[in-house]
Amino acid sequence: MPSQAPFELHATGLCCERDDRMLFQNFDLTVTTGAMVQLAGPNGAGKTTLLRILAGLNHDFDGEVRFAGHELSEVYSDYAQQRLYMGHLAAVKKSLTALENLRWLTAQWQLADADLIDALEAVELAGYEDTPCQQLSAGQQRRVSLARLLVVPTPLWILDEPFTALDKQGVAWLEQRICEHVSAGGMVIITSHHALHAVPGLRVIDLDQWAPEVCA
Amino acid sequence: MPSQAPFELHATGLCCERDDRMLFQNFDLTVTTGAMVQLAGPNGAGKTTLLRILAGLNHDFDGEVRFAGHELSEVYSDYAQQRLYMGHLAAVKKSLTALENLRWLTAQWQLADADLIDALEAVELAGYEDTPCQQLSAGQQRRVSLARLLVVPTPLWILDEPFTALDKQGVAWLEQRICEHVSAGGMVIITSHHALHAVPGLRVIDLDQWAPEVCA
Amino acid sequence: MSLVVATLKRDLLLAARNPGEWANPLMFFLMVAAMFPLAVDPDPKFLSKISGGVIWVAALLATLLSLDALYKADVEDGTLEQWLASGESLYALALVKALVHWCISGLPLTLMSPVLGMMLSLPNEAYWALVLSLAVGTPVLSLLGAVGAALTAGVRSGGLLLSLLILPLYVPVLIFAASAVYHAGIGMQYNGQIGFLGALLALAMCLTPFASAAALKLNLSR
Amino acid sequence: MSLVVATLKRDLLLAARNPGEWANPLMFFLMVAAMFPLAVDPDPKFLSKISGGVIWVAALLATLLSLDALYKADVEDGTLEQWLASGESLYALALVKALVHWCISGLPLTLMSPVLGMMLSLPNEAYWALVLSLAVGTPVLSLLGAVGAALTAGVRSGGLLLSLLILPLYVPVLIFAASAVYHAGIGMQYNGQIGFLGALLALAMCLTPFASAAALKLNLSR
Amino acid sequence: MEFSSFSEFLAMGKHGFYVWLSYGLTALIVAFNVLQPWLRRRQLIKQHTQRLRREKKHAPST
Amino acid sequence: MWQWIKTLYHRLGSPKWFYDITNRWIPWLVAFSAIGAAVGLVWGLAYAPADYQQGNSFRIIYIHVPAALISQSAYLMMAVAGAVFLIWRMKMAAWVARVIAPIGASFCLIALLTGAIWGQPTWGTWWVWDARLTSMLLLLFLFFGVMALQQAMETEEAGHKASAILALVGVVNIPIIKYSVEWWNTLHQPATLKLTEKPSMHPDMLIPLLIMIATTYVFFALLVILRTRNEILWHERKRSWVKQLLEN
Ligand code: HEM
Ligand SMILES: Nc1ncnc2c1ncn2[C@@H]1O[C@H](COP(=O)(O)OP(=O)(O)OP(=O)(O)O)[C@@H](O)[C@H]1O
Ligand SMILES: Nc1ncnc2c1ncn2[C@@H]1O[C@H](COP(=O)(O)OP(=O)(O)OP(=O)(O)O)[C@@H](O)[C@H]1O
Ligand SMILES: [Mg+2]
Ligand SMILES: [Mg+2]
Repeated sequence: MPSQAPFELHATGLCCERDDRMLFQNFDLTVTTGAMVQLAGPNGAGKTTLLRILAGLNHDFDGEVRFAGHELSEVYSDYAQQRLYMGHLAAVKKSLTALENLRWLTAQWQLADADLIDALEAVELAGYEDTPCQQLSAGQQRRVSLARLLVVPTPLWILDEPFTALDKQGVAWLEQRICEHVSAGGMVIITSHHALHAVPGLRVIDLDQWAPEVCA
Repeated sequence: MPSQAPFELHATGLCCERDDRMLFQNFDLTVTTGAMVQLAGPNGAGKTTLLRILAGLNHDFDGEVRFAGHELSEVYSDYAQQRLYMGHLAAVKKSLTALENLRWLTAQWQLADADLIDALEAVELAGYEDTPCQQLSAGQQRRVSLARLLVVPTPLWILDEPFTALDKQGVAWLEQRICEHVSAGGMVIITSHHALHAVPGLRVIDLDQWAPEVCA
Repeated sequence: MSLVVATLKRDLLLAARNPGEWANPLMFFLMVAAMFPLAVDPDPKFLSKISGGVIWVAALLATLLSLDALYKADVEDGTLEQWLASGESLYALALVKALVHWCISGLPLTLMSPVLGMMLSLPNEAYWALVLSLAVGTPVLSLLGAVGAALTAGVRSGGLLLSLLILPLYVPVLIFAASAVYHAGIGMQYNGQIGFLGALLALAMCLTPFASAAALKLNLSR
Repeated sequence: MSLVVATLKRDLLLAARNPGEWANPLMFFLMVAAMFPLAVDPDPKFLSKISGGVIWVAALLATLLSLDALYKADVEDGTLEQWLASGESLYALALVKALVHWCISGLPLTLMSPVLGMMLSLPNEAYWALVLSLAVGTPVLSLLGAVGAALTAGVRSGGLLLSLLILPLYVPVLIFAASAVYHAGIGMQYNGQIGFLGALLALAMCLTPFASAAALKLNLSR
Repeated sequence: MEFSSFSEFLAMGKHGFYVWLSYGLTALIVAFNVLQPWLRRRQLIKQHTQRLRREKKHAPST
Repeated sequence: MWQWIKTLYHRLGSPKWFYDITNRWIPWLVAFSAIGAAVGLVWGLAYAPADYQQGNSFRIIYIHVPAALISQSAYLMMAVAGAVFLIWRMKMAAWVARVIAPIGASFCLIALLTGAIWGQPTWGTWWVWDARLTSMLLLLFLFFGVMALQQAMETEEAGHKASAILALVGVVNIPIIKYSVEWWNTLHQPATLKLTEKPSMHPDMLIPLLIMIATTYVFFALLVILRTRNEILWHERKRSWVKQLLEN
């Protein structure tokens, strides 16, 4: 899991405007080994937007994001190998089975089927490997996508509302998995409306504090 | 607002099965003047399903629902004049303005435009009458749909998750509107994951208590 | 009843706000008809023999493609549910929707068809028959098609499925309309064909809204 | 690279699970082609003159209609976002998607075309030219169409808009392919046309994936 | 009997190809229609019995 | 009489009754189909005299005509079953309707293929746009449409209802299609290629044809029953009688 050079992501002076409204301004963030960041703020504050900027998926901003000292766009394919991005959408195809979906979701890392089956088991989908996902409930479909967190060897996880549709047990499991990852030297950036009580070393960043004064 | 005969809705012995799973069984409910009922239960418990049955929109159940002593389907158009149904979906067209949308939503009752404009004002959409709804935020779009509650003269309201997308002020306004309606002799059946603290005379029905024993 | 009128108004207003709704079928109509001379033979004599049929096939396809969206938006944003909740008859709704669809697809096509006739060297005698057959025939297409649209309103990639369901049902209209235009072109009577199209229209007006209403109910009482 | 292969596999698997994806275009192809004799003239002599063109127009429309769904599901369920997040080149994705699209639309159409040729009395000499022109020409349609699909992936009623964008680009393919079939039918050489189609294919393979990739990026960095 | 030998029967007086092709295709389609329900039935029964066995195994634990 | 209809209705609506009774019918249906096919085919292929015009190619008639007839009846039956389901909500009817579609389509395909093959020696072409041929092709499309719609709907129940509605719309249209196609054909094209001018058939030709027609109907019933039984097994899998049945 550890990469050769120490992992380092620096964002400096990020500004983003949407529909004539400034979402955040001069936003700075540094993510290094063991960092655990939660972005907070009301609906529409710009959490998803910021997360996508940090993941290198959104280029519509001012300021800069550097990975290992380089502009993100220059080293994007390296960066993509080292971070996992999970958005609002699960990228699960309804007519494929749980295993087939997981296989595609982790294709980049070329993992063995046995590992994938173990991962499915760990998210309580044992026995559902060959069930088409349309027969799974919303929470179970999310779990297929979350099973990646067990097998993909990336140090940085960027998770947008990962607790969506999970029941209490699922939430507890995910929080624990995040703790493990961080204490093993991994990094997590997360948005959630849910308070992460069980996670030590958590840094909560309220996006509203980075928003410029609102003119009435 | 009061109808000639006293309003009476009786549901007896409702059973509903979905995908081989019994949602509720032998469910009974009587709604008369001043009733205020909240249906509770976890995701997938069958709240929406039950609400649609009571609204006469779903016919796929056992048991019977009677309005003023008659089978619902026999007196459906009378019933439809006396109850307002608001589902998950707001029935708001993005390219029409707030006023045009409200006009269609209340077309059945043929109200004057002046009343509609007042209603829009009351839901804090003053000045947005002629704005196409795609330029409104999600919460504002819901408000267009909710403005009906101020002008439509039906004694019974059936509301499915009406607090969705509303901010705190909006929630408070809606709770108060519900209280007023009930104390004026109206009736409300509602589902919400949100606790309705400010509403007197509230009856909460937990659907799980009507679900049959689960066989493992 | 007031809801019926309100819906009619609203749907026309929607079409006015989204010009693509009526402009796209028109463009498609033009382009399909324009592709033909390219694919077959641009000789005017030859074209004049097939122009009536080609224009009708193009009109049919254009109608078909615009049908897919007929009920989809209404199902997705809850409009249809509100209609059902209003206690108003679904028959009336189905009729209104088909009417609006015709106004924004069949009617412009009909008005546009003489231009296409010119492009495809339609015989002079056949223009009137072309316009008349389109005026009587395209409402049948809208009505029949609306049934298919109602049936596939809840289906994901409904477009092609809709074509599969509806095309065989369109055959009688196509045959009679094309034959009317052809006969007009060679100077023969075509009253019989137009009469038949009229009969089809009457039949479709009476029956198809029932089928549409049933299909809509099915899509809604899920 | 492994993601490219995985995507290829997955999309083919999806097509296998949803037979409608490849069966519907095929049915549409059959039906459009079957409508022409009904609308124009069923006389075999006459049909044999237009059959090549008609089959090509039908193939073109069938391809066009099936394009609408190419990226839509992927955008909606987040698959495309994951692709972008993987750092894999979008060029490869665009190529794979076009390839899969051809496998489930163009290829079956090509294989089916002799049957249609029979039904439309295609001259015996033209069968080979028909199959060859479809085999070389339909991939171009898929590649070009994929650009349009990528552009309209985020648009609501994209179907007709897509047609408008793409049909003009399809014209050269249509002209050369139809002319190849026609010339074969009257016993002439058609190497030139097929050669030109081949050149178009090479060009499209190199260039269109760039355009698709750019369009996808635009749709995604919202 | 119309034919004096078996080979004549097969030849069908020059039309053998057409006759046997139609009969052959028909046989294929009919065979598919017979096999489909038969295979499906076997599959269903297998599934059912598996499920019943599973349920029995779980029964004592609940 | 009324009482009798009512009990029949209730019984037909009961999957268990249907399953049990067809259990007893199947051997008879199989026997009838086998014997009928053996007699009809041997008679038709080997003993019937050759046609004075078409020679031996006419022997295709023994599958072509029964298949053409049954596929049209099948569509009608499917629509009727669909209507029964829509009106009385009888589940069995929905299953029967669903099951008929692929079988009907198969026979339709057989009629088309054999017709096309027959056309080659008699007309010198595989296909002409003759009225009967065209309407048969459209019937095939209608079958496919019903099947595709059934498959596309999200829930099975919705699929049943949707395809029943479509089948009913199709039934109203079939006579219109047929009539218009015939009319169109006579207008455009003098009927040079008649399917057959019906001279009084030699009894040695006619009797095997009648046998084959009867056999095809029985065979069709057999196929419908077999598939319906599978539907029953699937839908009633949680009922105790199915469990009992499987445990033995
Ligand atoms: C693809 C081509 C063909 C199709 C789709 C087709 C279709 C049909 C249909 C639908 C019928 C049933 C008519 C009824 O309802 O009674 C029929 C009957 C018949 N067909 Fe064909 N046919 C085709 C080709 C042929 C050919 C080439 C011949 C022989 C020359 C032929 C000979 C007959 C005969 C003898 C009958 C029964 C007599 C009658 O009812 O008129 N068919 N065909
Ligand atoms: N494609 C877009 N075009 C224009 N504005 C957009 C777009 N997407 C989002 N916005 C606007 O940007 C703002 C921030 O959106 P974002 O999705 O980042 O919010 P969020 O903090 O993630 O909210 P939530 O808690 O609802 O997820 C919102 O005001 C929204 O209206
Ligand atoms: N169209 C449908 N077909 C089959 N099953 C359905 C359908 N709609 C809902 N269900 C099932 O019925 C159950 C109850 O759904 P319902 O929408 O009534 O839940 P709910 O209590 O409203 O949940 P929520 O809190 O998420 O709104 C769920 O288990 C769901 O899977
Ligand atoms: Mg967000
Ligand atoms: Mg609900």
